[in-house]
Amino acid sequence: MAKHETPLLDQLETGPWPSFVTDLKKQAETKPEVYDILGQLELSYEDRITHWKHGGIVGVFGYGGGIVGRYSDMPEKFPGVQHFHTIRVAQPASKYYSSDNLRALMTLWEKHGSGVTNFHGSTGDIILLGTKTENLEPFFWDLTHELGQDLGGSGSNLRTPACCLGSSRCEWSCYDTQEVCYQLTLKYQDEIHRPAFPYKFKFKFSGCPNDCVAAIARSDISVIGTWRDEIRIDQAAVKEYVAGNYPANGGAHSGRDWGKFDLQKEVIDICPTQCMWLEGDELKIDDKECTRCMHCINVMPRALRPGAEQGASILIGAKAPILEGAQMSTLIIPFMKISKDDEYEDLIELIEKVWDWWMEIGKNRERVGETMQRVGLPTFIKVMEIDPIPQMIKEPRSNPYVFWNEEEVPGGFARDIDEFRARHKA
Amino acid sequence: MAKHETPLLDQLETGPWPSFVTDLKKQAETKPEVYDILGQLELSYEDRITHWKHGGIVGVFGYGGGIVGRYSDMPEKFPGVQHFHTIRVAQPASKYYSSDNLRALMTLWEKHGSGVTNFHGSTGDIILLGTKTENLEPFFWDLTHELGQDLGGSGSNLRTPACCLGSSRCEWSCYDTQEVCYQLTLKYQDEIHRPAFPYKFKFKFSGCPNDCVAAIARSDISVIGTWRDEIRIDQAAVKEYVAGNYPANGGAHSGRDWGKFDLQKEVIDICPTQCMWLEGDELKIDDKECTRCMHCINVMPRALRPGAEQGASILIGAKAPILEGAQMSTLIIPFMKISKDDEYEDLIELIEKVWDWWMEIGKNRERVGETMQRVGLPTFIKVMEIDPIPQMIKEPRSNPYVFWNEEEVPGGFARDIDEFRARHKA
Amino acid sequence: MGYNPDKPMEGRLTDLGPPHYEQFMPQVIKDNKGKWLWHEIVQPGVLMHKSETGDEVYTVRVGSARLVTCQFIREVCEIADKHCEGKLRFTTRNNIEFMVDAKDKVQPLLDDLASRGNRFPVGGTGAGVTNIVHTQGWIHCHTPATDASGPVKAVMDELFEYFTSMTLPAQVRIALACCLNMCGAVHASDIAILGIHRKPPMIDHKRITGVCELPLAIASCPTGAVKPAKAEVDGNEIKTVKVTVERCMFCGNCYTMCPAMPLADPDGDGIAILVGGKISNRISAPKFSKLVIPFLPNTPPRWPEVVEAVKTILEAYAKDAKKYERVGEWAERIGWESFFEKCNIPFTEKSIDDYRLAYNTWRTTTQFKFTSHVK
Amino acid sequence: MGYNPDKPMEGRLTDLGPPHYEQFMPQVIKDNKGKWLWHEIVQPGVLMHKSETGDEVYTVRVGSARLVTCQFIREVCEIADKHCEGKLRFTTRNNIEFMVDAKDKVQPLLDDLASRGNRFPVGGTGAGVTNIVHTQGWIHCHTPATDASGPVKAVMDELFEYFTSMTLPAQVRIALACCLNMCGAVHASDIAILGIHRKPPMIDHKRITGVCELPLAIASCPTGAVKPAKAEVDGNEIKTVKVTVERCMFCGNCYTMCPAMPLADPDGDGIAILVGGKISNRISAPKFSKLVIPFLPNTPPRWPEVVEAVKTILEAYAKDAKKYERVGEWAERIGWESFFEKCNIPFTEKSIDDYRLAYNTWRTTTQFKFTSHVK
Ligand code: SRM
Ligand code: SRM
Ligand code: SRM
Ligand code: SRM
Ligand code: SF4
Ligand code: SF4
Ligand code: SF4
Ligand code: SF4
Ligand code: SF4
Ligand code: SF4
Ligand code: SF4
Ligand code: SF4
Repeated sequence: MAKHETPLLDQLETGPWPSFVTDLKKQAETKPEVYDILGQLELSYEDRITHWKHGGIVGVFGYGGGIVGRYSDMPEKFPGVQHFHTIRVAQPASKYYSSDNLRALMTLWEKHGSGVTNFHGSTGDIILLGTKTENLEPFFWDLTHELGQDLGGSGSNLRTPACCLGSSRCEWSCYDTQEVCYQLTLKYQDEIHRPAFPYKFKFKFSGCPNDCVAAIARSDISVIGTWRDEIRIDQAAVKEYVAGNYPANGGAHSGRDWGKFDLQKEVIDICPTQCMWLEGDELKIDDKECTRCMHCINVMPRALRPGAEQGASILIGAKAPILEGAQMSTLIIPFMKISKDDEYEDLIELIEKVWDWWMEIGKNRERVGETMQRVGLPTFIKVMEIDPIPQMIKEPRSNPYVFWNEEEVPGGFARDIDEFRARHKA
Repeated sequence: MAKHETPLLDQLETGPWPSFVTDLKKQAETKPEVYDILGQLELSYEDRITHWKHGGIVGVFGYGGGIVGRYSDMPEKFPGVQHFHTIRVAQPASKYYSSDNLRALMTLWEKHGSGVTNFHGSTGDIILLGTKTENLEPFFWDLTHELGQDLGGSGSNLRTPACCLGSSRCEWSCYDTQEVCYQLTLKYQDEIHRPAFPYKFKFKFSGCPNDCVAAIARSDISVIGTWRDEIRIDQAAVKEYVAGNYPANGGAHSGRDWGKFDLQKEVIDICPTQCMWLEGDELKIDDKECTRCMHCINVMPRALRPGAEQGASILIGAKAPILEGAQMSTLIIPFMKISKDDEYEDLIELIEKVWDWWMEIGKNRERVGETMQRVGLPTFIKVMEIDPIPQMIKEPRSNPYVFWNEEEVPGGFARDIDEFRARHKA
Repeated sequence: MGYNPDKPMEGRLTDLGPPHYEQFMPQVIKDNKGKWLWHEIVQPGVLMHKSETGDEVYTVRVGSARLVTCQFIREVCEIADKHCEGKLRFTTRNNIEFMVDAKDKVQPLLDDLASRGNRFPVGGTGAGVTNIVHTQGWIHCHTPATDASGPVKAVMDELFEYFTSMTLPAQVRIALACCLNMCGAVHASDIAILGIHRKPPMIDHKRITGVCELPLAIASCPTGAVKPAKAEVDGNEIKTVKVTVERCMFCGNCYTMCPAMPLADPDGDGIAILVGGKISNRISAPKFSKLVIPFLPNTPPRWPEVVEAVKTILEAYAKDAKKYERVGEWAERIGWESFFEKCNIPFTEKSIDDYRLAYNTWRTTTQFKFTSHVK
Repeated sequence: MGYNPDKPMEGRLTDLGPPHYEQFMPQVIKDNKGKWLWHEIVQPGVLMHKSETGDEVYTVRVGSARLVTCQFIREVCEIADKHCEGKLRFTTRNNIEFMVDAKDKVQPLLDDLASRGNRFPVGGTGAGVTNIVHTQGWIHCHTPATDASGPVKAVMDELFEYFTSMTLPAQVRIALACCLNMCGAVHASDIAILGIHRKPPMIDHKRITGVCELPLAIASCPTGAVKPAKAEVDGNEIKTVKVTVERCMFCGNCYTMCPAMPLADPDGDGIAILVGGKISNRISAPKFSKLVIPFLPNTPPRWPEVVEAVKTILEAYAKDAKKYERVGEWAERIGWESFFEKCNIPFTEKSIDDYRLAYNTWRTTTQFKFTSHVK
């Protein structure tokens, strides 16, 4: 494989942001198929169109996911990328790595693949971009035997779960996102590797309502930390903020002169529930009214902390727009303890109930959120055996179209028209 | 027709609110069929069900509307209401009356009908409740010849237009609601009386965004007054309000001690666009930001008035829930002059364009708002030849599903697959 | 003269439209139209409008049952003749307005009204409860699921103090419709009383052939529950329809199109309560009413359950809302979970939307309040 | 050893899952997990977290192209070995984080990073623009309507100052997805760059028989535009499909199901810009992004129209929004009509929803602002 001219791509080598072109060129020096990647990409830049074909089904024995097949539509011109499958390798929780581990993985990938990767894919996997069909099994062997690592998900199965860094480095995490993510990933290896679902399914775990792993927008089950008691206040620290001794919002706005910190304007007035006030110089919160939006805590991390009775809200059904339009996850369980002590019993019970039902009635390529929409939220919670509560909705229905069940109506549905006509002449 | 026992209804004769039962009983003394009304209603109170049959088609020659047929399903028991059709008489604009006129109408109704009425029906007509088929023509003759009055609408036609009292007694009216209501009612007599539409169609006219005739919720074309220049401020009067010399909101809250009037809290802080502030003791408004919600004006009628460049917003498509769910009207024309000087030219042009289109493509029993939903707002404004503007929507679409037209796309839609394949191997 | 049935078209007058409004306006109104400067509610039920000419008009607003009679209207005329140069008007909510052009004419008018028992209650202005807009019910309509005038009387008797005072945080508009057709603005009222059916239509096979166009009946059903069918009537097979009851949401549209499909029933029918709608564009945009109590039984003549429910909601609102805050604005500010708690209304799955645009009402945020609903 | 193709199942290991995270955590993280008390961004790109044990961890966040190579990761490892006991992490937005357990270790690390040219820019914290989450584009996917890494590089070059500073009213999350599948959170980003197709699929009748299940292709279309059809191939009539182009909204779902229905096209494809989405529950609930620019052409290698559009929106926002206000919160506060005006974006009917829940986006109030759009 020879170098191709890449005048268009070369223009992406300038500028302050790291250049993937420079990087690829350097990698090409030791992995010449990367010249073909660059060459084909250059052709796409000229033609303004992709040169990849629809992927066929490729994979490793016994797995139905983890590999995405890919072939060039210009194989003669770019033989190095004739096959160009990606491998999804499951990432460790919160994406911490040791250099030893990464280096070993890179060595494997240079051996079996193109040497090009994504750190990370949008779902969270390590994406190894580009290898031939015949390399898949050898790579998988080495990955499992040498590194003790495994593939992630793809296809109609559970996708590799992901989490924010949680309590590993964040003061706000209301449960250990890493541990539950890890444990459930292990528990559901079968569901990750062997497609048995109507469509893909995703878990994501965020430690608090800031939702740093974007769970509410991208996961069929979104577990988002929260608390049910009072925000913990350090009044002395509040005073330091007011005095201007601590930077607002942990310094997140320090690049611009926004004037002196104003507790009233920046916190109390913006609180969406208006549940805060000053009593003298004491900050008060009516926690019953608080919806735990995190704003005040974000602004004053040294003075305020989430309450101590911690857990998570469980929301279900997020997805991208294909087909019926995008959905955010919907609040189904306002508060659940997420604890290793009971091996995540409640969460697991819920997950499996959702799966059992969805596997039974979900249509092909129907995300669980769409199934929920199709049957209606009342039916969904009924089959989940969850009591209806107003927390599940923004507002009550505004149409009057209630489906009553026959048992709810005295006398049932069956009536005798003749008897009716006896009292009501037609 | 004899008196019936009405023990249930009799219980509605007590209490401070005027009793329709007492009233009906009194009327029955001179119009004995009213005993049958009371009797049948009593039976409904016992049976908890209506005793009226589905109305047949009855009317006066040449009209397809104005009469609603009605028959008792207990005609033997209540012969006085065997036929019990209602007549809808078009009300004068804003429902002003002289006692002469009302008395003449009552005399007619006692002559030809039951003597029972509604002042008014929900659409705005005078509703004359209960007469026989054979009385319809004689009544209509007398109504037109003696009183010079006419029926209102019913069926799939234009319904009797209605308006708030407008400038006749309200300081906020931005156009003469009565006059346009009257003129259009006259202009469209044919559309009111001879059903030619897919379904009913309603106009309502409110003089300002307070919308005292509930146009936005109940009319296919809602004409709601507004202005496009600055709110007129009398700073001296503002000071009087601040001093507590004028009652807030025209005294509407005077039954409870809400404390001293607080301009900041009660007006400036509640203004939905936050476009007001105090400069010293001068009240300032950034009118570009004002959305003319009326709140500040409502609170300080002696200090603030709508601007002087007045007109109306035109909103289209309101309706009750049957079938697809209720709709409020949608803002289509943000600002239109409504003036007798040009004989309401622009408004009439719009109305007729809507009708022409809806009569052509509206389905049977499909309100124009539903037709708009079915074809989509972009298509609706296109056929109306109205430029799209962001004022028509609350927010831009969040799905990416845009229907592009072939002309908009360079090269059009037709492509040659073989040519494509030459560049993209399958 | 009069109508001659033998020559019905002779001398016929049509399309006259309504009389011109101006002839009915009191002189002070005529003189000052377009010139009004400001107004003030001088006492509950009494408005004063001031013109730039210096003129004033005093309006006395009087509650009315709406379902009235000729003799009642005559009494109204008599009052108008006595005090108001024989002029009067009705409001868009069926109240009567008597107008006088000077302050000293107000008290005599009020005294006269007061002398007539409960027939002419003065009120309905400002931050109170004005007349309930309503519909026909059992007095005239064929599709009602409840009565109109009866429940209205019962509710207004109970809320009477709010009609004659202005003690609420804002105006509270109550409406009643006796079926889902919602003849009125029940779909956009602070508190709405709505007649609902809960049994699917019966099919009167004996009658259907004569009175229904089957395709129209079938097409009428928004959920597609009405299907073509066959039945035997007097030994002959006829074409008719059947209803898939699981898909029926009791809207009554099929009955509107086909008299042989009645659905009213003493036990099936009753009342749902919706709240939080509004019309005005003041502060917040117009809002739909939302269903909070799915069913209360029909209990004539005074519907105590309905009266109680309306009153409880009204009073919870009166106690908790801020000045100028409408019922719906209040519920949104405190959150609907708090609304249910504060009004002591049990939450049921019936309040969760499952119709066309339902997804928009699902809660897609972690923001919520811990009410007693959360175990 | 290694894989033996003759005995593929012998000694096979499966379902190992990911390695346990703990072995990869720096010592200070391991020691203080669950004990962190507060944090501070000490300078753009550098966070300090304080533990109740008194420990501190300093995190240096570094931008990355995401599309990287083995040799790049080796360089990252080298840095981690030198400064961070050989540990590091990646963020949920593809930045790299190097952590040290003492303040005095920060500057040497920063100096080292700075010495490596543009490979390791420090930033991405607080009220700035962090890394653009994105997808494959022309580097790997078969359905893209644009490239991913190229436009991202072009935009980040232009917005670089916002990556290394914290001068915006709030964080601004930019995302790119190369087709409507939206692999990422484009549907909920402050500014979203979205590849879109605008030509309906071609039908490759020659290929369709072998590669497609026709019923699946037909069922795949959300608007029902794909219909069964017949065609002649090499003189034989075959079963195939056709597309009703008026109903096609170019979603590409049919192509996902059937490789014989390609829709990409150099002139048809391009980029739409959506704005105002968010994920966090802070102050306001999560929001979807909204389409404000329906189409910009694909202009490799630097997509100047797209870069310009993103920058213009960002700067209009930076100038006008209040502290803590996200892009979508700002647009809602000022009103979308003002958004279009302030960003100088022409409004087109393409921004008006006409899909399933469209009615909810119509403006059903008289509240609006008089912008230049109102003639
Ligand atoms: C690699 C990745 C993009 C990336 O560059 O990071 C990706 C790539 C593809 N996605 Fe995705 N998706 C990727 C994360 C996502 C996400 C984000 C997430 O998981 O958090 C989403 C949005 C969230 C969601 O699931 O709704 C996403 C929503 C889709 C969809 C639309 C699904 C929907 O219900 O709306 C499709 C279409 C499909 O499945 O047919 C899709 C389909 C695809 C396919 C398989 C293309 C196809 O039509 O079959 C792409 C293969 C590209 C290739 O050649 O490698 N991808 N996809 C991401 C997976 C990497 C990883 O495992 O870490
Ligand atoms: C008399 C009146 C109620 C009243 O007590 O005041 C009334 C009575 C009837 N309405 Fe109505 N509607 C009346 C105002 C309304 C209004 C209010 C308005 O016009 O402002 C509405 C809601 C606004 C709207 O148009 O959407 C209204 C929405 C309906 C509907 C549902 C229409 C829809 O599109 O959702 C129906 C059903 C139908 O047309 O089949 C309906 C049907 C009916 C019928 C004709 C019953 C039927 O199924 O055919 C009722 C005849 C009752 C009778 O026996 O007299 N009526 N109807 C009102 C007309 C009096 C008048 O002319 O002044
Ligand atoms: C007489 C009447 C118009 C008519 O043509 O008949 C009328 C008259 C006035 N309205 Fe109204 N409104 C009338 C029905 C309405 C309606 C329609 C309805 O209720 O069906 C509305 C919309 C209701 C809604 O939003 O749900 C209405 C919403 C308002 C508002 C907005 C109040 C709010 O807080 O949202 C104002 C402003 C105010 O009260 O400060 C208002 C203000 C006024 C003023 C002060 C206007 C003026 O300067 O004269 C009038 C006296 C108000 C009062 O009584 O307190 N008027 N007003 C109607 C009296 C009905 C009745 O008998 O009670
Ligand atoms: C490292 C990371 C988590 C991880 O597991 O990798 C993270 C880390 C932190 N986030 Fe985050 N967030 C991270 C992605 C996110 C995301 C997800 C995303 O962007 O895809 C969100 C939701 C975005 C959205 O709403 O659209 C997110 C919304 C927040 C918020 C809410 C900000 C807001 O104004 O809405 C905060 C609170 C704050 O910044 O004050 C927050 C706060 C924080 C804090 C301060 C938490 C803490 O106490 O340590 C961390 C440093 C913030 C900073 O860099 O300014 N983090 N954060 C992610 C860094 C991404 C990056 O490389 O730039
Ligand atoms: S989601 Fe919350 S707990 Fe997790 S990293 Fe973000 S701020 Fe911390
Ligand atoms: S978390 Fe949000 S809702 Fe709760 S007190 Fe703080 S700002 Fe208010
Ligand atoms: S709508 Fe406006 S103009 Fe008409 S009566 Fe009401 S407040 Fe006056
Ligand atoms: S009319 Fe409404 S938006 Fe305008 S200034 Fe007054 S309160 Fe504000
Ligand atoms: S609401 Fe229903 S029952 Fe009542 S009058 Fe209207 S159509 Fe008849
Ligand atoms: S009542 Fe409504 S839902 Fe039920 S069958 Fe009739 S039309 Fe259909
Ligand atoms: S967004 Fe579309 S084109 Fe881009 S990677 Fe995902 S599926 Fe492929
Ligand atoms: S691109 Fe989408 S809308 Fe068009 S035919 Fe294919 S599936 Fe249907």
